[in-house]
Amino acid sequence: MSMREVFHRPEALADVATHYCPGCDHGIVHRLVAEAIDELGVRDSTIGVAPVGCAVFAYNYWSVDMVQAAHGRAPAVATGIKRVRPNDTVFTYQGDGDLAAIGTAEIVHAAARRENITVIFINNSVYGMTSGQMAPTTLLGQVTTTTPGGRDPQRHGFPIRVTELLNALEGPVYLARTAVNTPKNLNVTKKAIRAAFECQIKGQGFSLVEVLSTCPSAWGLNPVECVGWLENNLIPHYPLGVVREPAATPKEEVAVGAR
Amino acid sequence: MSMREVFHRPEALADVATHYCPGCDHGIVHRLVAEAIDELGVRDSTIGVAPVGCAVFAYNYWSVDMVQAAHGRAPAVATGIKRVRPNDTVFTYQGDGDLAAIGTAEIVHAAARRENITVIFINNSVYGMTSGQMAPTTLLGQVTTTTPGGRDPQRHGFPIRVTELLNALEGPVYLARTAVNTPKNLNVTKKAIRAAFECQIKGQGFSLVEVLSTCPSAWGLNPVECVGWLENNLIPHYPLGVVREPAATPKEEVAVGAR
Amino acid sequence: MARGTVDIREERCKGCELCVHYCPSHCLELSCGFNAMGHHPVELVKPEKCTGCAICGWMCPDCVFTVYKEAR
Amino acid sequence: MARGTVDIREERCKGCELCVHYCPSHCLELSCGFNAMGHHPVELVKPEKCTGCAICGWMCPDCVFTVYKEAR
Amino acid sequence: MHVETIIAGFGGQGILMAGQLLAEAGMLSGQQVTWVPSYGPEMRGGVANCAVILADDPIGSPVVGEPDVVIAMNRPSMEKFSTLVRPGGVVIINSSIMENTIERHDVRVVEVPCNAIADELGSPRVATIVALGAFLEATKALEPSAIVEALRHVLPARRHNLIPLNEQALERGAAVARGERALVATQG
Amino acid sequence: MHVETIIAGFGGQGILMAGQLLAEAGMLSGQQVTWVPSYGPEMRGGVANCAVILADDPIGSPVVGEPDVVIAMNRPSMEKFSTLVRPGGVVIINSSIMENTIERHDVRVVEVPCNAIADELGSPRVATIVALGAFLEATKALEPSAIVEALRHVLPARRHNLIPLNEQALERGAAVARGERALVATQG
Amino acid sequence: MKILMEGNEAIAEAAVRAGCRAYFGYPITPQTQIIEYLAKRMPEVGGVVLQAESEVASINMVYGAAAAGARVMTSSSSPGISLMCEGLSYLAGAELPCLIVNVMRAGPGLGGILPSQADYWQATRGGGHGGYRSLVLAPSSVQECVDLMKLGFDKADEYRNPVLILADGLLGQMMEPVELPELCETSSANKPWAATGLHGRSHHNIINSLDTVPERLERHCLHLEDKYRQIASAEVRHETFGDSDARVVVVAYGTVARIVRSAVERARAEGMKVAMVRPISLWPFPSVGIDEASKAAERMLVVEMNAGQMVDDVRLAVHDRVPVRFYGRQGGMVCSVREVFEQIVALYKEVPEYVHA
Amino acid sequence: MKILMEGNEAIAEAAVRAGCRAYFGYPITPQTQIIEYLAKRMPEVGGVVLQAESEVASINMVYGAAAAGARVMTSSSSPGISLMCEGLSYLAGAELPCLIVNVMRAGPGLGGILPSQADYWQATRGGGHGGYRSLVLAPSSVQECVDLMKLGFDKADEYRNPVLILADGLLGQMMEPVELPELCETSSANKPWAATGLHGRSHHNIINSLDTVPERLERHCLHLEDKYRQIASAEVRHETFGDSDARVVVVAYGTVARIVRSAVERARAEGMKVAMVRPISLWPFPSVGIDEASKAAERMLVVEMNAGQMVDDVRLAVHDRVPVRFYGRQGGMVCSVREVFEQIVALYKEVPEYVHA
Ligand SMILES: Cc1ncc(C[n+]2csc(CCOP(=O)(O)OP(=O)(O)O)c2C)c(N)n1
Ligand SMILES: Cc1ncc(C[n+]2csc(CCOP(=O)(O)OP(=O)(O)O)c2C)c(N)n1
Ligand code: SF4
Ligand code: SF4
Ligand code: SF4
Ligand code: SF4
Ligand code: SF4
Ligand code: SF4
Ligand SMILES: [Mg+2]
Ligand SMILES: [Mg+2]
Repeated sequence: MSMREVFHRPEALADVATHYCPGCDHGIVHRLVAEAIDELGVRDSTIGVAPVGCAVFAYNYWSVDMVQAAHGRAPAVATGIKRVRPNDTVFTYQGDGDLAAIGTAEIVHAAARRENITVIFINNSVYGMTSGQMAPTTLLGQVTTTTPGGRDPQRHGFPIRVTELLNALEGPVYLARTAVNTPKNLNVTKKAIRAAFECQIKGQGFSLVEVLSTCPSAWGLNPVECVGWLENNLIPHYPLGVVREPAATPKEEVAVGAR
Repeated sequence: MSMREVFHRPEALADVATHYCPGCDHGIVHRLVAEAIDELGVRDSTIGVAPVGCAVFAYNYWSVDMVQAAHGRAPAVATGIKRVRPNDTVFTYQGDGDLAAIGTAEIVHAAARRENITVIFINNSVYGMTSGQMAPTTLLGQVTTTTPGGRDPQRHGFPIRVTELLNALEGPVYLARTAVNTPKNLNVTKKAIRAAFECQIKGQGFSLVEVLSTCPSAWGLNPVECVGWLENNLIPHYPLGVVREPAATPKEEVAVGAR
Repeated sequence: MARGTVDIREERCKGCELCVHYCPSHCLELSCGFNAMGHHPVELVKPEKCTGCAICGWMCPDCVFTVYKEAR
Repeated sequence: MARGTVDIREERCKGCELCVHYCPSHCLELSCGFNAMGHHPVELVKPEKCTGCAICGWMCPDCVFTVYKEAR
Repeated sequence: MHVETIIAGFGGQGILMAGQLLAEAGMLSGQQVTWVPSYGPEMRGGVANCAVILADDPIGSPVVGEPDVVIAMNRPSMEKFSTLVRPGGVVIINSSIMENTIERHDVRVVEVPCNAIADELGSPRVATIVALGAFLEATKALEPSAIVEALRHVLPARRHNLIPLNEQALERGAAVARGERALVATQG
Repeated sequence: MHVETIIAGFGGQGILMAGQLLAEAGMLSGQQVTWVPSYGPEMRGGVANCAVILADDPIGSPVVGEPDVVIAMNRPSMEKFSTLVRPGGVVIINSSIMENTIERHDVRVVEVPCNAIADELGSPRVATIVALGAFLEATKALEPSAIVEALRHVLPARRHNLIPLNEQALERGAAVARGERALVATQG
Repeated sequence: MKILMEGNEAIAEAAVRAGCRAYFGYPITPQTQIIEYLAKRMPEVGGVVLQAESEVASINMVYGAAAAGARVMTSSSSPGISLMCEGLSYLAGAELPCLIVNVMRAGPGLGGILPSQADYWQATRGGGHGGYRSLVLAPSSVQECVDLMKLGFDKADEYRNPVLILADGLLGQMMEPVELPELCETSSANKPWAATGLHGRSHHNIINSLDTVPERLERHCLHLEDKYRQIASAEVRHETFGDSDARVVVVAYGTVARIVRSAVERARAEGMKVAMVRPISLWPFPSVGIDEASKAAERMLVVEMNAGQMVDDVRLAVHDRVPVRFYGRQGGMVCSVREVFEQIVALYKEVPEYVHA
Repeated sequence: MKILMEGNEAIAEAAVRAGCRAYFGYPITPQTQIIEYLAKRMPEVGGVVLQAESEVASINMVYGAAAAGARVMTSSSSPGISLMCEGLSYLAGAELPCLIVNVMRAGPGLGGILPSQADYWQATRGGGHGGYRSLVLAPSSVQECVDLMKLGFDKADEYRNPVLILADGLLGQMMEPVELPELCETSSANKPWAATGLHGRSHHNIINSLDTVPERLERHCLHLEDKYRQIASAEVRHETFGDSDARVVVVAYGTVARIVRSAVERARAEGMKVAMVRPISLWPFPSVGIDEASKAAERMLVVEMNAGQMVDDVRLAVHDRVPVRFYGRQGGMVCSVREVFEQIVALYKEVPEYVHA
């Protein structure tokens, strides 16, 4: 009886070991991005932007041209690339500290500009790279090294729902929040990432997929426990789903009388 | 027959001439802020933060302690003040370039933190101070010195509705958009500003009043024409109203299980 | 007889005409003269029509007016 | 007979156990040995139960698996 | 030749444009030129001024501290800049809107009723061009035709119909500086 | 006295803590001490090491380039750091998980079955403390009681119940270095 | 043919002619005219001009466009440049060519909008962290603004390094006749290192400044040092004027150098032996040129619109052999020819064997 | 009683004991332990600790708190400090006292997380625009970190000026025994200029760095210059060690100075006449001290973890009289005692009349 290969490493995923901690979702999402690139046939014309965060070394992990951006500035860097190479496919891959803290202005404005780029946003509710400080997405009550008594809204403020925040803008064309906690959700995530890239390839404009992710190291749980924590805590606070699609995107308004 | 004084300069408005262009709404809003301070009896314990923009000299215009902030950073500066003087009343006064462009991260995070400060936000759809460049709030089709052919969504992106954007956060407690184009709207604005300060005084948290304003110089219209332009163009795009009130503010959530 | 009146701080007026535009009784106009800032300051040209409604005061960006109303 | 099988790139495995957790047929387990990175790599301990469903491949953060399924 | 000029007045009087015309004309006449806008604190206020240098040799400092000529289109400018003119220099004042109150006797003051003449010509906006005409006559720094040529470069084609008006304004200003002796006071 | 030590091993072996105990004990014994964590590229990886100096005089460089003693808790550490020890120095190796492959003959190698002893004591986590016991015996740098004292400072009160276990671990390590000659190889 | 142009607009037009097809910036006085001009001009040549949300975003957009092989620039004024410091360090670290124009205004802080040269240290000693270098060019006329733009872009590409044009507010807003070069186009094709998408290439290009292996990062730093040494030996530019046996030598750059030149001319006309050196490249600094020009000097004078930032570089250039004095104005004040002349006279008189010609 | 503490934690505890009750910062390796420590510690003393959304926000929160009269600090590492450059210039311009800790890592760009001293220029020559100055203190032991924190806060208040603590990553993460001072409290009452709300005061206080009248802004700049001159004469700190008639003098600061000290001790043990000077204040620079220590010197050696940023300051200090050599490591590499010793030997041998003792 012969066997056929039904799953293998995508071509756009460079064949090197990653530095991620065991069980970290970054690895899964990397592969999904690579699969989307392969399936859409754009590996030859894709330029990726790596953030500062655990994914900083992502420049080694995709076999496409890569640019490492300053902390939080990936959307600006991607804008610079896309504006001078409008026919190439440009994406950023950013964590929640990178995108939702220091990089708030850059992501909001890239979205408001309907900049024709794709953003893969890894929300693991902490700063993984610097080993576990509060992120803008940290849940109330969640213990981190900078919220040793748990995040307290009085002192540390409220978690930010990035997808909903950007949904308050006219600019974005595709916005979705997903997770990779089950094979089913993983497939939804894969479709969302593909849809986001498609938006860009069709010239429709700004797309972002927020992936709720685990951080075994900073959460202090083993990878399997992390899945449960994510399901019991992150998903309830950050509802999954597509919140903006090209069809539902506000049309360009009629121009006002100049001055 | 004797006359009684029914209108006079508020005490919190320093008795000096302003540098604003003739007919500029900044002057009106300055007075309304001063009236709120007087009426609430907090002149003695108020600290204001001036932006970079036409209102940069506002430090001379209110007779309260004032701090001049770097471009866009007034919410961070106000946070620094408020955290070390929690019993004083702290407000920022910012333009749309200052607050919605360079200062995006600072305003979003002050709001997300429910920082107990009051923000008066002057949206005149342009950079007045630097004489008329595009702002994040510039309408599609609007001509500015950096959008000489009118703002084009393809190249310059879409105008940002700040009040609605912040309303997508849990943090803010009071959010309103008003205008001073009619005596009636002026009264609404006055009430909104007062309500915003009251929020802070009661310790409820972040409040912001966006005031749609004219810029005769950059709009290239005389002050009276400006009122019409504002009514025909700005108000339709930026609907007036209170969008968040203390009563309707999301309550603090139940804390999640720590790690 | 006028039901109200206004004090005008001419030297602060920038001649923007907003008060002229908003005064419901049409009793304000710009004067021909200049003030020290080089503007044509506003004048109460029809004092008898002033109602002391204070709208001029509210709408003036430069706090030029003090408004008085008939006491009853 | 097994309806599928997997190739395991042991040296890339970080022993996170996610595949073990997700494999619907419970045919994976960590081995006792160490790989070069110091982790206990996963093993196909019940090859006969493997259906080639590829779930292990999907859920593995380190792309350790190649999955084969019976061809029909 | 080396003439350093300051042109000063209110915001709306076309001060910067007049200076620019002068510089453009100088350049077209083969001279070295520089034009520097006001660097006073009054930038955002109602006052405007610019410094123009016309010279045969390359220009060192473009900043004018002791002008040879001042064109003062309003009172504050007259008061401020007349004190800076070098001894023997020229001050052209817009006598339509102020009296000559210059107390120095070591400079030549040319009083030109710029606004009156401009109004006569039917265009209040050319008042500063009238003063420019007087300037050319008083200094001989350039031919008036150079200014006309400059206008042709500076104005967009659809505005070239304004050139004759400006020519008239230059000539009327020159006439005051040249002929109408009654209006020219040489002091000291 | 001046002893420079590098303690190295895997991430979870309590390497940094052992170094910190040593430094703390040195300080409590009135010595000058410094403790510097690893500055290798492997910071985020599975390897950890720290450098501890105990000295009578104020310490200049806290960076240890040529250690007097190395405690190597795993193979990569043994391979890397045994080459740096100064001639005449001591290398303590965790013989439970590796063979002694050190080829130098100018250093004293003390083989201590740290994991085996720790397991015997019922607590795999004290393996590095066992090595520390051997270190104290081999170098006489400090009294074991100083380490116990240090534990009292470093451990939170609710963990003081662990002190006797650690004391035992120290003693067992010392015993290996001292008495069980079979396990001690002096080479060269 | 010469045309009369404002400095800011000349800078903008020169960029376009030098083949720059991408501009990212944020308005700030006194250089907003650059983006305003380009907002009209860039579309005519098919280029990109984008008003960013901030200077931080601008410099990172520049980073992206440079990474993708474009000839790209930004411009700002002092406070805006401070916000670019992190980005500048990244550009230098990742070896990306680009051009940054700083039309300086008075500081510190918000300061004022009038001309200044108070960012000399920031420009020549970093600003950002990590001790990188940018080639810093300081024009002193509108024509030189035009000329140095082309040179700057070319050198940026040649060395894969950021180049800074350091102009003062005076230069940005004054008008002078300029001769503009021909319009030229450049392409990313001769930047094989750029992240342009594979398009058939087999290895993926990586633009990056990170290295966690210290031995490797040190090698990278040494490579940068080497490059800086090369620049330092090949790219020094300066201009000397006056007596070769001058007893007083004045050093000044930018618009101030023109004022100084007028003062030096006056002093020489009065018979004093005086010379001036005008650094055109501020880094690399023309130390040798200054040293040579002051072989006979008994006093040096540095004139700047700041509190004396170039003084140390001049002291080093002359090996602290000749006393170096300073004259400066600050806060937007511009020194006059008379002031500088008086300084020269005073110094000349200080010289012991002073003889008036 | 001494306790064993990590540098970062010692810095944090020392801040609390010095009366600092407000900290605003953003995590970055190798100094994140400062905010982590304070997140626990500040609430115990009723202080404020806030993790800001960025370094830009942090420094502007510091600006606000300092404006309101608080004893306030932030900390970061190299790239984060670059983002604070605008804010630093504002703080200096508005004369606000505060303390900034930079635990330097390797650059430029993202660089690495290992120790470095490559921000010397940035610290001593601005970083931000406008040519302001900060008092820069460089500790070389954990104990000195503690001591300089208190001194730094006091001097910041005394001069109404930012003070920078320039530490390297080694210092931040190493442990040493420290003696901690008593806990003290400070109040804004002795800052009558602060924006604390009127509370009965009749005039309103304004915190500001803007002035559009150049004459007035120039006066402000001159006032700042005056203050800097005062600091320069009163606040120089350094330490000298070794032979007063040394033929080779080594200059180094921070942790490197400890390595150098070991090397110098070794050289002296071998009979060479060697000394070292350790600048404690990097600005003001201990020029006089260095000059004095090198009266008999024939060679100077500067050792840093960068490409030689202090060299020019040393050349200026000795009036370029003695050849100044450099030895440095970069990218996170730390020089060893042996390396420095060999450098000293080589220089000693260069001296013509070299006689081995
Ligand atoms: C300007 C700057 N500030 C701070 C840092 C330090 N830093 C590196 S990664 C990081 C946070 C990363 O968190 P996140 O974006 O959530 O990514 P994760 O590691 O969780 O995937 C920080 C603060 C830096 N490198 N640069
Ligand atoms: C860091 C920095 N960037 C840019 C500027 C220049 N600048 C001053 S005001 C301003 C825009 C002001 O516009 P807005 O906030 O809308 O205020 P308005 O003048 O319209 O009231 C800009 C860009 C600056 N001072 N600092
Ligand atoms: S620290 Fe967290 S996010 Fe980073 S690699 Fe480890 S598990 Fe993943
Ligand atoms: S420029 Fe516009 S906003 Fe500024 S003062 Fe003038 S009218 Fe008001
Ligand atoms: S008070 Fe009313 S009626 Fe009187 S002038 Fe003012 S607006 Fe007119
Ligand atoms: S509204 Fe005020 S400033 Fe405007 S014209 Fe009337 S009085 Fe004058
Ligand atoms: S293919 Fe399916 S059944 Fe086979 S090992 Fe993988 S998950 Fe288990
Ligand atoms: S999921 Fe991958 S890395 Fe984790 S244990 Fe399984 S094979 Fe190994
Ligand atoms: Mg994260
Ligand atoms: Mg505005």
